[in-house]
Amino acid sequence: MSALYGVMAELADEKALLAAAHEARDAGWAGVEAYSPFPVAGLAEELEGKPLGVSVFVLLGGILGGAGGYFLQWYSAVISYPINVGGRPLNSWPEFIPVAFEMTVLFAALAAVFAMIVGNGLPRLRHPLFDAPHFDLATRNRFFLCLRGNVEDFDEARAHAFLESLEPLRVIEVAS
Amino acid sequence: MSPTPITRRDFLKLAGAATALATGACTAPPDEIVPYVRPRAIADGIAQFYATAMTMQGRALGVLVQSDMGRPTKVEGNPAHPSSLGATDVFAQASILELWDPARSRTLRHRGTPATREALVAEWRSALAGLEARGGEGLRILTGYVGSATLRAQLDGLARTYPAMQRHEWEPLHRDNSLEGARLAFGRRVDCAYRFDAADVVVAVDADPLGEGPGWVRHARDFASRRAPQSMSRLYAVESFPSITGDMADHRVALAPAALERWLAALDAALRGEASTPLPLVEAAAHDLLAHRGRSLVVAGEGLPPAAHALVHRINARLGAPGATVSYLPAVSDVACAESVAALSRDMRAGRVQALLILGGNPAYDAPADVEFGAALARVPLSVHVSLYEDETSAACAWHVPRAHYLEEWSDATAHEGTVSIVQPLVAPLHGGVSIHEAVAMLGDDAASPRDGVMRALHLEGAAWHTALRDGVVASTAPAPLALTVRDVAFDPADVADGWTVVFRPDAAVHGGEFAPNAWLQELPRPESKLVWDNAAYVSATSAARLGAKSGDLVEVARGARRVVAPLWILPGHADDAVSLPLGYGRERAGPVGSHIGFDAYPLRDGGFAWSAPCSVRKAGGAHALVTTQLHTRMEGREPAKHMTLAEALSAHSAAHAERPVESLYPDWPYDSYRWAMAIDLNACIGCNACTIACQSENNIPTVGKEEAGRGRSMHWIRVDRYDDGPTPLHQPVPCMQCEDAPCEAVCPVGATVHDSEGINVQIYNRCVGTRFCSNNCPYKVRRFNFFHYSAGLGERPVEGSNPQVTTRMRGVMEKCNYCLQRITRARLQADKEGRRIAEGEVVTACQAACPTRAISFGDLSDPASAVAQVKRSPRGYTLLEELNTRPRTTYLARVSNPNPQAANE
Amino acid sequence: MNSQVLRGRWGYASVTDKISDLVLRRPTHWLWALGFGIAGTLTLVLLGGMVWLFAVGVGIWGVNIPVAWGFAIVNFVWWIGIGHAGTFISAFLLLLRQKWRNSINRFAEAMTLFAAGIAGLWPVLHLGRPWFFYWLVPYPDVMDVWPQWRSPLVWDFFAISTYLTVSLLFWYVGLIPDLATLRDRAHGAWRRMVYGFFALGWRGEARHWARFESAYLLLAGLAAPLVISVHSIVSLDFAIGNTPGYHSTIFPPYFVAGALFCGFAMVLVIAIPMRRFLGLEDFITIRHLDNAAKILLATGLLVAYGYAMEVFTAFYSGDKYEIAIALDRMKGFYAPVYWTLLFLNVVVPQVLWWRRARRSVATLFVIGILVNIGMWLERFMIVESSLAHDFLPSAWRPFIPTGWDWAMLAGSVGLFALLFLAFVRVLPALSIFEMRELVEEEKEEAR
Amino acid sequence: MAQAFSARALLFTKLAALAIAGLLVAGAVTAYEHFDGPYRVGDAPPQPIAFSHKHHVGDDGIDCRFCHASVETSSFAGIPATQVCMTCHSQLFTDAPMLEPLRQSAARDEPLHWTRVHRLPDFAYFDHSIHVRKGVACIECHGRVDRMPLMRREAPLTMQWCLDCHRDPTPHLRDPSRVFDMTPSAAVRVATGVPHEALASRRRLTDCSTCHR
Repeated sequence: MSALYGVMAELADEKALLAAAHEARDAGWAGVEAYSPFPVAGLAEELEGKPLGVSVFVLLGGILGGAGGYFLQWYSAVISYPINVGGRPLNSWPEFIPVAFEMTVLFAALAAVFAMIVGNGLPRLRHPLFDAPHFDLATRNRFFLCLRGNVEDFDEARAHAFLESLEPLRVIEVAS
Repeated sequence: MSPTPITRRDFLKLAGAATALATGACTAPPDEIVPYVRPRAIADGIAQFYATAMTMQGRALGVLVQSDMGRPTKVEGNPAHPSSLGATDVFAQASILELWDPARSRTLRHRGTPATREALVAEWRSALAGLEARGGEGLRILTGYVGSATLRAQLDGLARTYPAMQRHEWEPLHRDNSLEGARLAFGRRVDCAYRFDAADVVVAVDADPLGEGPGWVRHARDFASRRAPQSMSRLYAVESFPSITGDMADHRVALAPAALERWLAALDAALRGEASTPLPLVEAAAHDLLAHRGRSLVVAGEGLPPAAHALVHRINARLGAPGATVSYLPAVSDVACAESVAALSRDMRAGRVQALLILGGNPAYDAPADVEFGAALARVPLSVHVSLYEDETSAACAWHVPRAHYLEEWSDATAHEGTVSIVQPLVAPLHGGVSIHEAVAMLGDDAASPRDGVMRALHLEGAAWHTALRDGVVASTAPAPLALTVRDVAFDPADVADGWTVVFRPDAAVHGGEFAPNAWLQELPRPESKLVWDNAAYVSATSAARLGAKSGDLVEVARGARRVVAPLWILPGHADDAVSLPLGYGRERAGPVGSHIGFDAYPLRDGGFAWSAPCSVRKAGGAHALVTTQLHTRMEGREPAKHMTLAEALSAHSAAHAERPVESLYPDWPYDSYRWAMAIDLNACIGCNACTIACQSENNIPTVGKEEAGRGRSMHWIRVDRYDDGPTPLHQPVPCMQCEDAPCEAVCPVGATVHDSEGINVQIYNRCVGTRFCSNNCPYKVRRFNFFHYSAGLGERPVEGSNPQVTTRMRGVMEKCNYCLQRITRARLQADKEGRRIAEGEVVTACQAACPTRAISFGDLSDPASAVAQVKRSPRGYTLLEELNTRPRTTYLARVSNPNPQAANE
Repeated sequence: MNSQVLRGRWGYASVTDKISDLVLRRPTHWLWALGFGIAGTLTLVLLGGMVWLFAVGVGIWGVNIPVAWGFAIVNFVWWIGIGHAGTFISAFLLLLRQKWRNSINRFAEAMTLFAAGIAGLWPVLHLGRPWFFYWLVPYPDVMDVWPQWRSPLVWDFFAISTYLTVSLLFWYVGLIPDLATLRDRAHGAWRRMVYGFFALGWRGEARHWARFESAYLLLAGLAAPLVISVHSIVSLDFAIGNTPGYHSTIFPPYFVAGALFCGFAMVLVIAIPMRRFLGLEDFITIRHLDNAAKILLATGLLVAYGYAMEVFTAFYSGDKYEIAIALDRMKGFYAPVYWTLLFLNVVVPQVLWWRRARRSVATLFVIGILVNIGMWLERFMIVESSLAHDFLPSAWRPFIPTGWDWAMLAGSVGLFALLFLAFVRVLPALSIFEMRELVEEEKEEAR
Repeated sequence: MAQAFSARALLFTKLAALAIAGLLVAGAVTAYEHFDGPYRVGDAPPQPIAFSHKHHVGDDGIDCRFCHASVETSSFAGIPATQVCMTCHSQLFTDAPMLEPLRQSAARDEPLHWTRVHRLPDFAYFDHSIHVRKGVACIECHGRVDRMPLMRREAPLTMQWCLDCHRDPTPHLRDPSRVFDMTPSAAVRVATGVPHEALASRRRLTDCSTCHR
């Protein structure tokens, strides 16, 4: 354990980042984080910890919305206050479909966004990384590989050495 | 009425509402309960009905007036009254609005400034004192036709005190010609009472007995009773203006006035077997009349000259009509109006009139132009005018006395066939008006209370009085028919001069002008043209073409120096070379509603030419925006109003339209209790619009004003469509069809219009948000929308005068016919309390009650014996737009005409 | 060769700086100020109209009986249609992996959002008692009554609100990484905080990107059917009705095609001046305009087919009412409108068969405007002429718009412009991170 | 590069967020309170005369119909005319200051102005006579007036409340002869058994047109 958030290498492009992540994995580093200004294909797979899929939530949201939407209509039109509307049957199911469908989409979409934001631990307005020099470029044109300091037997010196071995633009210490 | 150009106040209202919301002041304002001081016999919330009578031109229509918490709210016909038999006309229906009209006169005025009754009486008495010496010479009294025995008695009383006093009579829509004609034929002035129920063949010459004039409501009922295919009468109409009678005729010819006289002469010749100038229909009519001796009738219109009337009397005598299809009774008046008013005017100008008392009427506006009555009035030192409104005559008189409405006064009246009925007040004068009787009493100091006066004049008291009061008629007061011998009078018809003839007609809504302040009538689509809020110069298409003018263009109608500029309207079925000018418009002082609209045709009208006169017509340049509620009067082959000949009607076999016509995708809804339904017989409907106004009165329907009506925003729940491209003009009343599979309901997002368990398509105003989808989806377009806050508009009844059983609708909600739900509810609760079902005929809708011809039947379809169920089984029955399978509860019976085969091949 | 998606040599840094500087550095141009002023004035007209409307009622419009639906509905259908192109671009083209989409989806989505928002305004203004609009929402009230679910207007309510919500989510999710960029590049504590707040503290960690991408893709997958459903449901407002001229099964696809048609027209009308004034010619290239024009042509042909089928089915059905309304449109009161819209929507787009027309900026701009007008007229024709000429001849009556009708229509256009002009000042008009992806892909291809 | 949010800024942001959320909730609650206004139950508005049903009904045992005479025949139960009060009060408490307004009313022939306690909107049509006829006791809606020194409203009179009974009237019904009895329906029905008045179908009773027109 150490007081550091981690040690971080600033890299020039997505290739370097991918390679670095790969090596870090081979070298058996734990708590590896990779930052890039746009999604880099295959990068997440190089890091441990498989992100929980958003799709499950979307499915659940959709089912909830659809079933709930239909139930609402059926209950209010058939059970709560049955009224003869233009001689139509109380449970006019074909005419209940559109609302049920819209509710499906609505809840599924909400679930997707919810899952993404919560899954990513957002909102997180303050973060140690934001104090790190050059990290503002992570949303522009720089790529970062960070070895977290909060893992078992983290050795700052080894981390430095490893990151230097990647020939980065520079190595940055991130205070926590 | 109109949305009243939005003032600053509305913005304040809005601001107020906003702040109210902001401050969360949503709790309702505390409202009060104000009980009586002395308990009343009748519990509040229960409607009472009182019998009285409404008099026009000296002849009365018996009515029953509904009173809620002591406030008159609705007029119904009096079934016991011979002129009504339970039905009413538009004027009686609209009289309730007249009663409540805030524009009615409220103050007694002397030369325009408020004055006291005492001051008036004092001045009058002193004036009379001066005249007494010479037996009251210089004292004149001007009335309309006097139908009230009480008034007659009072005037005779005055005449006894002032032997030299002179009485004058003036009715703008007088009957000088017919009464004079009777004098020529019989040696005395008599009125005719027609019996259309006894007539197999009727020939109406320039006459509209089914559409206007004394007794027309009864005439229409009698006529309709003979139009059922089983025993169908035949009607010939020869006229210049397409009247209701003409619309209902089996044969109709349109002729200019002069030609009408020739036609009549030809008919007479044909009847006498002489060779006559071949004119259309003459032969056929003559044969038909002769073939039905004793069961045929010829009716002459007021427009024909006295000699023509005399001729018609002779013809009827030859046809054996007297006693069978026509009977004669003492005339409403022995005075020839035109001469009488002319004489008065002459004397006034000559300064021979010191004191003039004008009881009702508005001569300064409607007297013959050539007598220049208004100007003459100025020469009278003391003139007193008693009238409902401060009108043109009030302005020209020294004194104006607000008159009590007929629903506020004690009096008596005479039916078209002579039966006497009592006029009783429903409410104390709202604006402190005095009845004519009180006025006369006041001036001729007669202490008796008006009620006693009536009792005395009718020689009624005790039980007899109370019976008469309850029934609305005094039993067996109808005079025995006069037996008269007809003299031979020479009749040489006016020779048909080429050039234009102007025809003066009472307006179908404002009549002679006395109803101009009435917004309901102003907005009533005229039967022939569907015009509202205006009158127009009606001509035929050919004549219009000759003028090179189209509907709306201004034309100038001139008689010598006197000229009137009027908007033209092309009327199918109008005679060529004639221009018809409805009277009663162009009023200067008819309140905020009736002033300065339309054009005044009276300036063209002389004592000598009361109904038609030669004139010149030319395009005046410019146009006037006329508003009609029906832009399209052709059926386009869709046959919304069906028509069949008598032969077809008799051969057709029952279509059983009462039962559901076609299969539906939807499972049937069970209707286990009542199944309300309506059937409208187009063969009976004469298009008189009584239903429209009755509905307006019953359901608190607002008017919208000319501009809004022009935008297609009239609010009538039952409109009467007119189609001109059928074999005969067709009238079709269209209320909500109460579809069982209602298209309107399915598309309302908030369920503001739904079905109730008795199958009524109800409109829940308080739930309506105003998407107007229902109206779009209504194939019959019977839904009406409050585009503005019409119910608060100009010319509306104050809330006290409206029906407390019907919600007044606010801006932004949809409304429509609901089969008079409030009446059904009243009956249901009553029956329910007594633990029984609603009896057949217990629920009568407002339109049904008003209809003179009983064209509308209404009732419970679940009872196969009910009248409506039987009517619906008629072979003539059909459903409007049946192919849409909306399964309406309201259906129609086809119109039938009974043409004369002989005429067909003429 | 000017047919690539990205013109010129751009790197991650330069592309980032270029687009973010539009927001962070670019000084206010006088033309922008002028446009903003005009749009603002028109918006005030709209607001004035609304005050008057709420004060006295919908009678200030030309609506009547039989034509109870007026401009409010016409404008509603028109605006919601315009919105559709944005979702189509961002969702469909994303699913179809059309990389040219990356440089136009952001402002197209903004267009969707604003158009749909304005569209949503009209049905409320349309009501006779707008203050009760919430009665279309199902909630347990003291009256124990519910919305009437069989009404297409209720479907509308759910469709529009869902569409608005999903579009907003989709747009916002796409914005998060760009907001982070702005946060990191903005000067001034406040701007950084505002952008930072909405960026939610985005850092661009690989696993975050993974979730981000799957969520984004799923949203696209949901938005695609949604956008189809929305205009289908809008079309049911008419097709469910029995009015001749409304009651037609072809309406849903016909309306969707029409929506994309005028939507893409609007994309052109916006993109062409924008790329010019913001100097985005390298990102929104002729290739983009060309593609948009092709879609415009295709959808235009679909719409033309719709018109043809409307007339064909009218006569083929033999229904006298349908035939009557078809003829009335050609010869009746509204014939001028009918023939004008046919010219604008069917004839004019045929120009786009020519490659040179598709690549002429001016031509496309003019066509875009004409098509928008044409499509508004089409909605007018459908809504008004049908109602003015239905079953009972006695009820026939034309609809004649009042000054307020026109004023409020103009006002809504002003509001749209106002929102858009504001948008390009405070948010990146193009998606920055997707442009970086584009740069990367172009590099790949270069190899 | 520094944080976009200093620690304090973050704190303030969070507080602000909390505040906004709180405000929304508070707003919603107060709004509900206000819009609930016309339906506020239980408060007794001031009256020109502090008329006590407790005294007249509870202590004196005067029948409801003595004052509310038309309750069995009309939609409107009827409010007693001044003279009805005077039938007794011309003899009793003739100089009670409390009754001054009553004497004034009688003397000046001017009606009293009571404050309405039970108020329905204009578009809701309620008919007393049919309810009484069908065995709906006064107390079902008006509560134990025999225990009310000042008249107050017991029931919310919301549509929901009306519907509760219209959907299932039976528990609220009793023998019509006992409707003016102040004992709760349950007790009465133990005594007299369940009434078998012919009731309209539930469908009829929940028709919109039953109360609105």
